[in-house]
Amino acid sequence: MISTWINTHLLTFLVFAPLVLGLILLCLPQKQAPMAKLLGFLGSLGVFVISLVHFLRMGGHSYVENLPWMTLVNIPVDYHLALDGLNFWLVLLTTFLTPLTLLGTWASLKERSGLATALFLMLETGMLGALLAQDLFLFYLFWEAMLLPMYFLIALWGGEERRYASLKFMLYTLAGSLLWLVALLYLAGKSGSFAPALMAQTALTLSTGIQGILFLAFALAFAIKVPLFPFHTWLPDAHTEAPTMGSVILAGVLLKLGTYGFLRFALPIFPGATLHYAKPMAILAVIAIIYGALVAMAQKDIKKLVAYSSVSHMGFVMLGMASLTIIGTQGAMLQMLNHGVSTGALFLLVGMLYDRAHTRMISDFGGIATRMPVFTFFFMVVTLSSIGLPLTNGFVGEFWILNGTYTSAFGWGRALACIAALGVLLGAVYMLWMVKRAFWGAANTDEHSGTAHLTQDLNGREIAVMVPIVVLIFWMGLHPQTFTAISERPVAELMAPFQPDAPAKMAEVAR
Amino acid sequence: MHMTTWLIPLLPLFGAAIIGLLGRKLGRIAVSVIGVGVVLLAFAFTLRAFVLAGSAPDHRLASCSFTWMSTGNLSVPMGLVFDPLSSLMALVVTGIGALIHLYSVGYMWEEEGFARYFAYLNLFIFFMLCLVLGNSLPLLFVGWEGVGLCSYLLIGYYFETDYAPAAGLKAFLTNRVGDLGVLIGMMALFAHFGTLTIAELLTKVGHLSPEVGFGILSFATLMLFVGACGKSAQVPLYIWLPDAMAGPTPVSALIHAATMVTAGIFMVCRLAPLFQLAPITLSVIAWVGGITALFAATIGLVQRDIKKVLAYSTVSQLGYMVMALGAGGFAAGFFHVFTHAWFKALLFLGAGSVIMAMHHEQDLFRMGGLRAKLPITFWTMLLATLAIMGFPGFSGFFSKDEILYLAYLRHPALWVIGVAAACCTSFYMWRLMALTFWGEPRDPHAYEHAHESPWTMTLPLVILAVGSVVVGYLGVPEAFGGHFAIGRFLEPSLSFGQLHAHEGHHEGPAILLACISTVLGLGFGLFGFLSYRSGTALAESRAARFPTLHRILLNKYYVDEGIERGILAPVRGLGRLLWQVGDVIIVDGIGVNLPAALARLGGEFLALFQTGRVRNYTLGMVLGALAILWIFFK
Amino acid sequence: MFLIFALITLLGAVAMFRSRNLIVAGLCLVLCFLGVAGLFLLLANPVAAALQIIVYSGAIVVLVLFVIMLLNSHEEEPAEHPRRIQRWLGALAAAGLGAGACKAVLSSPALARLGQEGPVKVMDLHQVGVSLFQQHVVAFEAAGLLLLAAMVAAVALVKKEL
Amino acid sequence: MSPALLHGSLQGYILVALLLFVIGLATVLIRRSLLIQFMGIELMLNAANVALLAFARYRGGDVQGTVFYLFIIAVAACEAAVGLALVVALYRHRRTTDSDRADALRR
Amino acid sequence: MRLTPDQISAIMALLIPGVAGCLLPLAAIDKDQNTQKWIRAAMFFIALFALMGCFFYVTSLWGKGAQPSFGPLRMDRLAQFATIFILITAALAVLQLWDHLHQEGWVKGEALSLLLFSVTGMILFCSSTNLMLLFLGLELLSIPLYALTSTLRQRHEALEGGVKYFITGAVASSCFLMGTVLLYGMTGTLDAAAMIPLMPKLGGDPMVLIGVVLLLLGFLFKISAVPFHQWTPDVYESAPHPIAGFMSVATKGAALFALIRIFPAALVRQEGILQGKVQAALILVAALTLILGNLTALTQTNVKRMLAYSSISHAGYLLLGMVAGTSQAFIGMGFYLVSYLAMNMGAFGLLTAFGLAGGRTTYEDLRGLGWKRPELGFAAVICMFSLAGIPPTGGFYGKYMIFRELIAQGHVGLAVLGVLASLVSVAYYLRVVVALFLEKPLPSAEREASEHPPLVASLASGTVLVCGVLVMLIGIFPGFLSSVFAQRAVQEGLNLLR
Repeated sequence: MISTWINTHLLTFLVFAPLVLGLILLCLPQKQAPMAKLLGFLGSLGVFVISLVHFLRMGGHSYVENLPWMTLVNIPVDYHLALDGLNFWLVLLTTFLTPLTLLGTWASLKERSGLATALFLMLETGMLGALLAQDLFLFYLFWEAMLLPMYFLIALWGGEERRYASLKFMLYTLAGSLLWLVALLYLAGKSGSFAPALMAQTALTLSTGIQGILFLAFALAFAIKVPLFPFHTWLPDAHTEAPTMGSVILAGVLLKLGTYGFLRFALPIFPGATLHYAKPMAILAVIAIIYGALVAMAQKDIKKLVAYSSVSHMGFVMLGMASLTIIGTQGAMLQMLNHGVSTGALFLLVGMLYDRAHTRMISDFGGIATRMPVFTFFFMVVTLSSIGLPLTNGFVGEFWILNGTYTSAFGWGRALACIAALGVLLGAVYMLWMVKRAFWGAANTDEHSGTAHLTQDLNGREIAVMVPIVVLIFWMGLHPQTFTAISERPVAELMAPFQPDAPAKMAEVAR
Repeated sequence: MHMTTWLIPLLPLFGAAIIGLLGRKLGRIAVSVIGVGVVLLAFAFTLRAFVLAGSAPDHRLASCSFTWMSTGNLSVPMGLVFDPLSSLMALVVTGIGALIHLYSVGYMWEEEGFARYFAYLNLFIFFMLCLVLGNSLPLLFVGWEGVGLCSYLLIGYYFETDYAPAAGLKAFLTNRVGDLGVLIGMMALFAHFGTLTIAELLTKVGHLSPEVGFGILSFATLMLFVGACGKSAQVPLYIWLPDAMAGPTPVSALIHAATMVTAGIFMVCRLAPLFQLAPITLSVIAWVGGITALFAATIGLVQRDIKKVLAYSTVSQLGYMVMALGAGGFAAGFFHVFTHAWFKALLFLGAGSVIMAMHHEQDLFRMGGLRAKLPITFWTMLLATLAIMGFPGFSGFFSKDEILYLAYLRHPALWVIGVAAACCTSFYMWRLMALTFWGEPRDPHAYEHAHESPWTMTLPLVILAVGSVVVGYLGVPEAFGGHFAIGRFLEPSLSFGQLHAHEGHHEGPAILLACISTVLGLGFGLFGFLSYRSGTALAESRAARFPTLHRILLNKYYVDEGIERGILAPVRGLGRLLWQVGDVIIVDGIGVNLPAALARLGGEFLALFQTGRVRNYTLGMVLGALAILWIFFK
Repeated sequence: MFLIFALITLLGAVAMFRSRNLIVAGLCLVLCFLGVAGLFLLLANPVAAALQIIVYSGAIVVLVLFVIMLLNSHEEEPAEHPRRIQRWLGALAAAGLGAGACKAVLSSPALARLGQEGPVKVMDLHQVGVSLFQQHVVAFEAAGLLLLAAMVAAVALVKKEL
Repeated sequence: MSPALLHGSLQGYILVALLLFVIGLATVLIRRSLLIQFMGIELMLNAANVALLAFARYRGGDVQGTVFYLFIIAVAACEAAVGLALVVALYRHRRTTDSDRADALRR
Repeated sequence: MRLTPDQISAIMALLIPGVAGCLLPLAAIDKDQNTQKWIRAAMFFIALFALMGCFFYVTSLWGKGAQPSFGPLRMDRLAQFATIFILITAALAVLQLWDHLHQEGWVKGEALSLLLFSVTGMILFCSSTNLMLLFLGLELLSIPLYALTSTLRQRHEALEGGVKYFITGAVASSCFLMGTVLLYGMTGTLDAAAMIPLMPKLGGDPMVLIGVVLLLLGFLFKISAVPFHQWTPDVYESAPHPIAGFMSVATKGAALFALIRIFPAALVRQEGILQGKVQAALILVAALTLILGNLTALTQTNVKRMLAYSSISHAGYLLLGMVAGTSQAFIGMGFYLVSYLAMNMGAFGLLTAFGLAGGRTTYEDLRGLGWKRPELGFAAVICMFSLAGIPPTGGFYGKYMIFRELIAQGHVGLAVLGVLASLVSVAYYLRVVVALFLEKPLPSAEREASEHPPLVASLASGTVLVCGVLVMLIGIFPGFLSSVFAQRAVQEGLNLLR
């Protein structure tokens, strides 16, 4: 009976199963933390398996759940969830990363780990809900709901500066989303609905100036989440202070919600404004790429370095999208997954290192490779994927994005693509420079150094976490179509209005 | 058939995976067998494919398995292509690769990370084959970056040291600068032609009307050439190659002499029809090559480390090849790649043999008199030296003279540069030989224990030596009455059926030029040999006579320092600046914390009105009422 | 007559406002209330006038004076700080309000219209009673409750045992 | 000023009422003694009374006015009771009736 | 004089708490209330019983759809909604008061009586358009509150707060009265509903304007809008926690419900000039309130004062609803008030539930308490997030509905100000969360806590939990509250007037 219910209400199940599980875990007594962790892991694994099995069976039809929910102030709000090409893999990424992260950080949290697990599962609910929501109000609800568990993860299990970081995280993201809410309400008031399609129709009737302002309000919220330069400064703090599981999921999924928001809502609702602002967005994205990379180079803390690398990588995603080409956007779609896998894995690895050494300062290390060869192997693979070595996932995404940008319609595409390509170089510089300082060389034998504490290489559990990631890295690098075929058509439809030869393209897509 | 062609790159990959994952459990012998075996097998399959491709009507054998990445109008197939160029190069890679694998078994036997070494080496072969055989630019790029990675890993093989990882990093990053060029070049080509498959690209170029798109072609080819500069160690991106000698010596032989560094030349040849349409690029290429050839050769004159000498020699020889390309002599350039692969690999392996005999002593000034102790090494290296200096009849002679002649056709100054570089080459090679094998042993203790290497090491030496002598006859230039067979063989690849290479019509004083250069080369060789045969004293006195020049040469023209101060330090400083000023002060300070502080300050200010005195409260109310009244009566 | 009572009222108020001594202030308040009672008489409302004298002047002010005596604080205590801003702003606001009130009263057309209306009708207690217990019985109940509440409150505030 | 104003027109009453109100308000604003402030409040209530009954008179002797007046007296009494109780209670603690000195609660 | 059943049912809602309020002092006369626990229990029981009885009575009225009236007293849906609102608040306050008064070391039955009188006054205030009744209601709700503020009169701060409240409150009441009188004089009627037809003629008259302003001042004072707010923090700080909560919720609510009834319906809606002016004034006041309330709350170290300023800022949001002035906005305000009831009573109840008595209410005092009582901490977090307006809590929907109407009416700038203000508010609400969960208690505080173990405040804890659940329920089923209750209250209640 349950299985039939799941069959018919798969999306609802996916969204709320983690929440229910999390609430159950909350009720467990404190002493039962290992039990809670196990339950959380198994439960989220179950969610992943169910999502995977169902999604693979998805075939031609897509999952939709659409019910009228309520009417607030004359405007109906629908409980409208749908799985389509744009969110398919992001949803799977979320359900995949959640159990993986729980397993990977099994031993990281000493105190109140049951509570952390519960919060983590609630976070999953928020993310899945935001990814699946088709109604903007519903999306907004989940969007904000994601904040709370993340806030607590940072604030309760964070590092030294957790208070500042968590507050900054909260206020920064809220600042964007609240202004966005105003725009949303304005548009909803005009169109009498929260359905993006209706909003898009209404937006067309508004004056160009107002469209632009509304788009900017949407863009601000999403750009902060991405985070796009110059709205990125919350990220390094949040990442650095967050516990490993928080960092992983923050990099893995949360940031994607920003770019996903652009794709899902901002672009289709405001095609005109998008065209108008594509160039500034692309410029900011390029600045983010270079800036993030340069600043990452100056970091002394490995985690902070990875955090800034996120800024750079997400800049690529933004650039691909802002190119308004199919290739670029598909590259952005893929790069979202890449970044989720690679940077998530990097944070996991840094966490494993921190668990052993209790420091993340590059200068405290040196010669890690002599102590932990297996760890070094995984770290190198992930690093290479992160710097976009061909045959790993990073390359394909960046390659598409750069090609898309190069062929984009607005004037500076070529120059921007060439400058952005510098980011590929700089990525190698900061990552490998860090690797050189931390991993190679003679082992740092100073008693207080981090290396001295690295007495154990990765254990079976940690290897089990890393293996699927490595498999994914190569799979995505070798056969990206697995991950992008489904979004090809939606992206083509999305980009159709922006193509110089829009009508002809549309016909082709239809065929 | 198609499956077996796929085995060519996959076998080494397979070997790398097995050795990499299970290496420690397998034991040295199994590792050696697998490591060498897969490459040998690959060589065998390559040979078969080579023959098959040769017999195919259009000299091409293509196999495509699946679409690698496809979106929008971008579609990149994953496929291999065997045409004369790629199959010949693949033969070199697998053939010399196999020899060097074999050699490595002996050379690395004592090393802790024996398995790791072979995993890297096999992986390298895989990537090199991808580069060579790939049917599309992205696949070429896979190999391109992949060999860079392997080079990084192998240079940093002794990762517990300080210098090796640094050298590896330098190599990787310098290469990445070049890779950037390739990436941009690919983007430009894709934007213009809508395809990245090499065959389609070249076909479309053939249909290109000369007026259209030459600008784009120049840009794209220039960018691609930046990549070639990185990989083939041309000025100014050569800096990594000498440092790369930090890796094990067989690695230097295989990667940094015979195969990987020639990838740049290979790539230009691969896209020869494109480059031919970009005259600006060609002249840039020619001059860069010439400058590199001479520049590196002069540095090579004073180096004391045996491998450094060979490294600069490699750079210089690569400069030759590039110069040939720039002169339009794609086949000639590639011919030199081919011959160079033999004798330079041999030189390195010989040097490795010497180094091993001297217990990892690399300083030339501490060697000497090893002729008797290492006979096989000595004789094979002697042959290689003759080959590299262009002694008539040896392989280097034919390929080098073809290049010099083409350079002369392009611009006489280039010829002068080339000859000067050749003279330097002769000089430092004979200096090397004299210091190593002649004279008195300058380190008696090491000399005592020196002995000839095991057969796994000497066998490759001998094979390579034979090659160094004979392969030149594959391309005897027409000036010497030959047919330039290799040029004709490569013709289908280089012209891709549309355009004719400018080679072949030899006019002017070819023989005369060859004589001049040969005589000069021999003279300088003799000079070098005589100067150092009896020891280092003469050289030291000479160095003392030109202290500034000597210092400049010894410090490699201070290029590394210049780059450090001119580029790296500013970039790092910029990073710190952006962080501390951009993030901390501007964005966080002004954008985030300032509003927060202002809000707090505003709150503090407003709280001042909360005086605690009820009269004030009433006054506030009255003033508020007045304000509202004012609004009402306004 | 109006002028006299109005002046008594206002002068009493001003005197209260100005006086240093609290008892004097209380007496001035009585004076003011008497003036108000006189005004009520002029307004043909003897009921109100009587109540004014009985309740206000009689009860409330006496209560105040009683408290003044009880607390033994006849004089206003010397100020800790001059608080000039408060005084001047207060005075300014009051002056402004007063001037505004004069202007508003004089410029109000509706008020002027109303002032010319109708004959004088003397208020009698019967009418008041009837209205109180018929139309305004809810208000009456509420007022009763209010008085009780005030009583309870006052008792709760000052009774001996907490 | 018009003579009517001086001889008891509606405007005159209202003016007196408003002035009384303002004087009461000024008392609360400017005087510090809680008792005098309290008297000021009584003045304000009385001002309302004056206005109320004046209006009632000119509304044809509206009974509502007087009824309301009764309630206002009741309210004034209640305020007197509670207010004075508060002042007394405060005085017990602080030995002061100066409102400025009761400023322990602030910011 | 005979009362019709209609009249009886109209006045019943007033009578039940009123009579109970009269009964309670009888119990309080007994000096033994300090020692005899059953007497105290009986008093609380009576109070609760009265509130419950009234609650069930009014809900039955609601259920039946009856809208009885007694002269100017109109127990229509709006009044019923407001009454239920006030009663729930009062009941929660009474429950918390039990624990709080015990924590403070003694019990005082008069407080309950005064609370009930105040409730009666509030109900009266919300259920009439007659200005005389309104004034009486205002006084009936205020005068007990003056005394309630000083309930803990062994502390001089308590009395100081009471005196301040009294002085400012009396001035505000006088102004309200003067306004009432002026409007009565100019229109000849005391019924706001009857003033409607007269307004177009009189709208621009200075006396009417002054009257309206003074009347408005009375309301704004009770709502504690800036600049009529300054009593608020002092009074809340000095009052017992539950009373502060009661004042912040019920008084504000009652004043707003009355404002909804009087202003748009009777004075504003029909008259162009006046509407514009009132709206301009409200915009000014609302903007000031938002800015001052939030910024000042940011700098507080005392949680109770922070909550006081937060309640001021919430007055700002609610006034934005008044600015929008549509029936949808009023529905939003009703909704907002209900969620505000839950979250603010939860917030104030928290102090009692955690046993913070004797003036110890700084953030320092809260440190680490969340870990000791996780369920309370959880409820506290919900309440704080709701106060901050973060979905999916009730507080978000209230803001949502108000902003939504505000934007629809073209006040986008105000809406932006509103969201920025709520952004600021997040910072100080999170401070509570931070204090509860993020920090370990100071060693000194630990020592003190171990020496004086707080009384187990089970009732107060219960109310906090209920509040937390309520906030979440409102957040999850917002449509229920808005369409079933608030909408009907506003539409059917205000339609009656039109």
